[in-house]
Amino acid sequence: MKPLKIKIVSFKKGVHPRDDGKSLSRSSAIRTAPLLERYQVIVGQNIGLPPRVVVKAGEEVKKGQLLAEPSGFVSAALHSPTSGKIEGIIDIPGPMGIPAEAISILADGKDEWGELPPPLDWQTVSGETLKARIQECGIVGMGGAAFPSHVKLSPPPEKKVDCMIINGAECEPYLTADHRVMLEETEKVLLGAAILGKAAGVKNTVVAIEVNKADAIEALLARSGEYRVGVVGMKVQYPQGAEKQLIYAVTGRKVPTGGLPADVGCIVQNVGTAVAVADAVTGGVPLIERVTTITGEPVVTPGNWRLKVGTPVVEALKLAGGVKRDPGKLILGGPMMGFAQRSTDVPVMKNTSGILLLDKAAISQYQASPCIRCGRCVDGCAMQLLPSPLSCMIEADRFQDAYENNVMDCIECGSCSFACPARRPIVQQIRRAKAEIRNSLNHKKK
Amino acid sequence: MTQDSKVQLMLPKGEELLLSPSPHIHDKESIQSIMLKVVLAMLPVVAAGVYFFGLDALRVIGWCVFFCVGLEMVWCFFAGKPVLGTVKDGSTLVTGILLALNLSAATSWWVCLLGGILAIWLGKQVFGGLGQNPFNPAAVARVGLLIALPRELTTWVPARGMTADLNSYSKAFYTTPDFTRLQEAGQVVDGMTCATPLSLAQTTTKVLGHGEQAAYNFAEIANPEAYWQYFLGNMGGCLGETSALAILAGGVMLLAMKLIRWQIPVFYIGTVALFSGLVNLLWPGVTPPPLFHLLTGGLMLAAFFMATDMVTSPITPKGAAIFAVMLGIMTCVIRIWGGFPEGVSFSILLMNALVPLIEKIAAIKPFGFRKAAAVKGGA
Amino acid sequence: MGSTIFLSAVVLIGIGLILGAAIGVVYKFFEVPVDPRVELLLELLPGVNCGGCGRAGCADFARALIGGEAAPAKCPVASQEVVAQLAQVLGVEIGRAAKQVAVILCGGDLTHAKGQMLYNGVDDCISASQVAGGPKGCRYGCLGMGSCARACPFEAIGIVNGLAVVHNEYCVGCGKCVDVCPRGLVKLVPVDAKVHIYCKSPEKAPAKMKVCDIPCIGCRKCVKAADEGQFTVNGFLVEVNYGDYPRPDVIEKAKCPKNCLQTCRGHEEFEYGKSIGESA
Amino acid sequence: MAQESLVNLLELTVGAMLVYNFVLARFLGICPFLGVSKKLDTALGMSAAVVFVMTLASLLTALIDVYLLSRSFVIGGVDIRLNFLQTLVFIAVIAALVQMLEVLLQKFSPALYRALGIYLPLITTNCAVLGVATLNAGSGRNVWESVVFAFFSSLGFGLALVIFSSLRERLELSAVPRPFQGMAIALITAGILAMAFVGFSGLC
Repeated sequence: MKPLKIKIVSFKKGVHPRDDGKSLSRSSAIRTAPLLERYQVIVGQNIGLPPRVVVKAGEEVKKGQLLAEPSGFVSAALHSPTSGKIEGIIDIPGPMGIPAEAISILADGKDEWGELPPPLDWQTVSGETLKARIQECGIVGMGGAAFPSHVKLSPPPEKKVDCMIINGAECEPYLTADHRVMLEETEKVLLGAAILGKAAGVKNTVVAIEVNKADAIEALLARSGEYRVGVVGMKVQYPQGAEKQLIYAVTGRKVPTGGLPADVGCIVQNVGTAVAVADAVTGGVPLIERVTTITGEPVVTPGNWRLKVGTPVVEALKLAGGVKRDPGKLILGGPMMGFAQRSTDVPVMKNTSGILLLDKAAISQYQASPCIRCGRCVDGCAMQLLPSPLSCMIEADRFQDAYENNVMDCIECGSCSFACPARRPIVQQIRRAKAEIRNSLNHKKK
Repeated sequence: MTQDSKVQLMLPKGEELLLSPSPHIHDKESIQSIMLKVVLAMLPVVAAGVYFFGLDALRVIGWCVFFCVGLEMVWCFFAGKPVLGTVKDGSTLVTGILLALNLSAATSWWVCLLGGILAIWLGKQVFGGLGQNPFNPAAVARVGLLIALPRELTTWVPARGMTADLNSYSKAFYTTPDFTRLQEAGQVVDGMTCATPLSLAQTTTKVLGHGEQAAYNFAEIANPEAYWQYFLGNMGGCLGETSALAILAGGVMLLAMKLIRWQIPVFYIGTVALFSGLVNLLWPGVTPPPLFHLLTGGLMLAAFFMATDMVTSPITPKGAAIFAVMLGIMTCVIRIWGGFPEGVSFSILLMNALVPLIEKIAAIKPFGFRKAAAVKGGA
Repeated sequence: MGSTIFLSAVVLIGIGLILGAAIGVVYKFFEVPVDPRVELLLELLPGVNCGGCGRAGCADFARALIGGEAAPAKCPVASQEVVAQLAQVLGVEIGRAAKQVAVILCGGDLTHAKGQMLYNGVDDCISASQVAGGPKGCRYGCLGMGSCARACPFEAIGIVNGLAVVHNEYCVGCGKCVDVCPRGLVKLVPVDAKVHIYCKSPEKAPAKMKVCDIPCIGCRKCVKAADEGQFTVNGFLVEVNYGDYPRPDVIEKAKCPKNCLQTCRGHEEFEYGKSIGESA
Repeated sequence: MAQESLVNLLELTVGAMLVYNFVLARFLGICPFLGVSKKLDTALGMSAAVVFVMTLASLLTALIDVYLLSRSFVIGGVDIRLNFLQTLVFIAVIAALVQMLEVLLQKFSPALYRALGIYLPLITTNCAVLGVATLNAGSGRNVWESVVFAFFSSLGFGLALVIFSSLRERLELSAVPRPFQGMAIALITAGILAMAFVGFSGLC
């Protein structure tokens, strides 16, 4: 690989998984999944208020037709992934292990588009129009958090935002969806980036990519001039793509404790979101499908697929040829921050960046042993906390001490648990402490 | 799960999936692998000990490892823990070898047993085992033995190079009876003892005071030729601490494998050099030059293997630096002015006790931490 | 000799007078008045510092009592006599409800709960519930990781076959376990209420049967067997009305088809596998 | 001469603080050392209280000792010394002092007062305070030497207390086997700490 001619930046600390599993699906081009019989669209996909369902059982819908409308500002619309009939609104296994309300759609096989909003000329219309369109098309952060995009684009007026960062780091091992998107849909990424920049009214828009995606960087660099979008390379280090770390790497600004990116004048959007925005603005297409990596050692043919929102995971796995051997774990998202699933009936959501299966051997049950204070977690913590002492405090139920040691700042990236030679479930303990502290804070307020 | 009979695919079964929190992948490094790597890094030191002190060194190491592992198993048996459970991680092996490296090659087996009890039981297991002990087990054993059995612990045997040819440099180290005269008289010598450079330096200051005469005497044991011998390991002392060369080799291995923080050896050795150099510069009769301090005694061993013990040193780089600097000062103070010729193990114990305080003082600031923000959040 | 004694006496008396005067002066100008009742109350209180009263330990509770911010009966540990004594010191009414004990309203142990998954992580209920809803199939049931048992200052809760069980003889009803249960299964009930419905899942009966052998399926047999108002029906779930609780004989009469209507003793034995209810 | 006084001063300071540390070498004042060392904050408060009480008490007792008890009174041709009253008088002085301190603390720092709890009155019977007075009286130090000695002795006490409490805070988080929990492990830790302090022996 020839050296890249761009600046390479990074945050401090973090970990670097040696075998990142990306080679499984890195070179497989995006394929579009064939139409299925049935889709189950979970209603509460976004962070914030779940949208209000506007269809009834038995109703016929067209592809792209509104299924649920935003119920507030921090809420995103849902659209039908295909044309067909609403079977009903049912409880299905949700991604968090608890049943979730979903709209079940029986496809009619025609996959007919309904009426779509007209294309916009993004260069002439106002930022407000663009934001309205983004909300209308139900676009959320597709990197994992599923935060409604238009909310991010509308920071409080007193906070001056001057930088839009398009997150193409894809620092999670195994995942290659963003990589393929940048490579194959370079133009849409750049166009989406430019539109997002315009919508937020910022001058600087950059796409930030880890340097292990050299081909994507080159592809973007070749076209970036036309859209006045910068490209920044980043060191391969986890969690390079975490919002605060990304902003620090690119701009050198530190998001303050408990603050938002807007506090330092930045907005971060995912590459997938940029593509969705480009589609929404230039074609009026709502967010009904996304590129997802189906991967893992047990998968027969790992690859990147364009899946409709609402595709059950089991159907997605069929696309990838099933599994070679019984996997030990099913994960939605990446291996560092994704969620283990209890059922293969969970549907793909707007933020499902990956469907990952891990071998039984790779995830063999491990027993945590006492901390030997080796300091690997301290060296790995991107938030510069002290994970090991924190985990010891939490183990002794000392939540007040943990609170005083800034446990609430943890971004749960998993670097500490990854690096821990004693295999301590530090992240899980921290999550518990956060829950307990929030409980007691709520109690106090009452 | 798959009603679709047309597709003959193997799909995961829901009930067999494991639920566990993220992250779902882990680094390969485990406690066991870390401990084995530390043992690997100790091999040059062990080899040097065996080379300079013969099979006696191997005997002492054998006893120490045997007792440490055995005592750990006995404790686990009575504590109702799996007997082999904690031995498997290899930390006991490390403690055993480290304890042996801190003893003279002339140590008898029962001293090793006592040392093992001090290290494994008193130093480690009463606190809850690996990772819970605030004090370095090997240092606890060394200090405990030194206080309880001062004679056994300070009976040094001469290293290989010292017996081979009695050059002017090594003559200075033999205590009575004079070896050469005995041999000339045709007597058979059972064993021989010798002094360590540090104890010689202390005797010098005790007898001669801090005057010019002392400075002159220091030159006898602190000159380039002597330094070279010290560096190789040709001096009396604990079987693991004599050869700076071997320890450096092991230390480089440790650093290369990222098992220790570089701050501790660098700041420790640096502080000792600076402090003793300053004292030597101001009052030449008080203490030998800094290079003497670096190459003699347990300083090198402590800098790379004892003070760097993960469990008992600060967890942050900044804390490690403070720890090492204070350790250096304390070592020098005890060496130069104290009643013991060697201050390394004492200062390690003292600094181990200070680790929680250091960690409080040298706490790192979280990313983006602002005092005002924290106060607001804490309301 | 006589002069020695005399001199000593003079010196000692002099020093004593000076010190006494100094103490007097300091007390005169700097003393902070303390209610003597605090000490009295502290002596009466159990001193376990369990926090069951909602205060940070017994001393804090004593101050709250003096300040009139708490009633003596708020101390869940103190016996009736002690509470009476406390009230006497304070000169207030006792104001105590009947003694309460905790009960954990779930019967889904490892034998009866279905759809269990392998779980690898921290042994703690909140932690386990954060990982895909916990290892058991039922998302309302006891996780069996023992957070309540650890929270109990009196070791009155045990984990039996993956299910938390309260030992009534040790339980003082301090309620510490109530808050820690992420599923809200722990309820403080009058000590005389012996019959409980060991299920708290509001789901529909078929959904419950999928994940558990012994759920309350809302068949209302118990409602019919008991007096009016002793049970309340809440959707698909029947609950005991602890204001007017049924007698233990209701179990015989009702013949609960799922054995989730049990006395606490019977429940415990059932969980231990002594099959007291299975004959029904 | 200057050299000698310097050595003397070192002995008074370093010696009192480290070499002959009240807790770890003389084993005096063990009660508050074990009792108030659970938390660093209270340990700091206790140290401050002990420094204050010990310095003040030794000033008073040294004054009384030098100018009253160790003096010879000649009454009616009989030489009388009141040395035998030392213990009695010292205890009275210390007790009175602590009483006053208690009231003042309650007035000006109620939080510290509550944290110290029973241990504040216990300073009265703290052998360290009486010990420093008796040691001073026994060694024939003059008043200012006594005060310096007491000040550094109490600093040494505070140092040991602070180190020990930070260690105990860490021990709280570790999985000490049940038979060793609480006081047992505290005493073991104190023992190892005392072993470490042996290293200072011979410093002056």
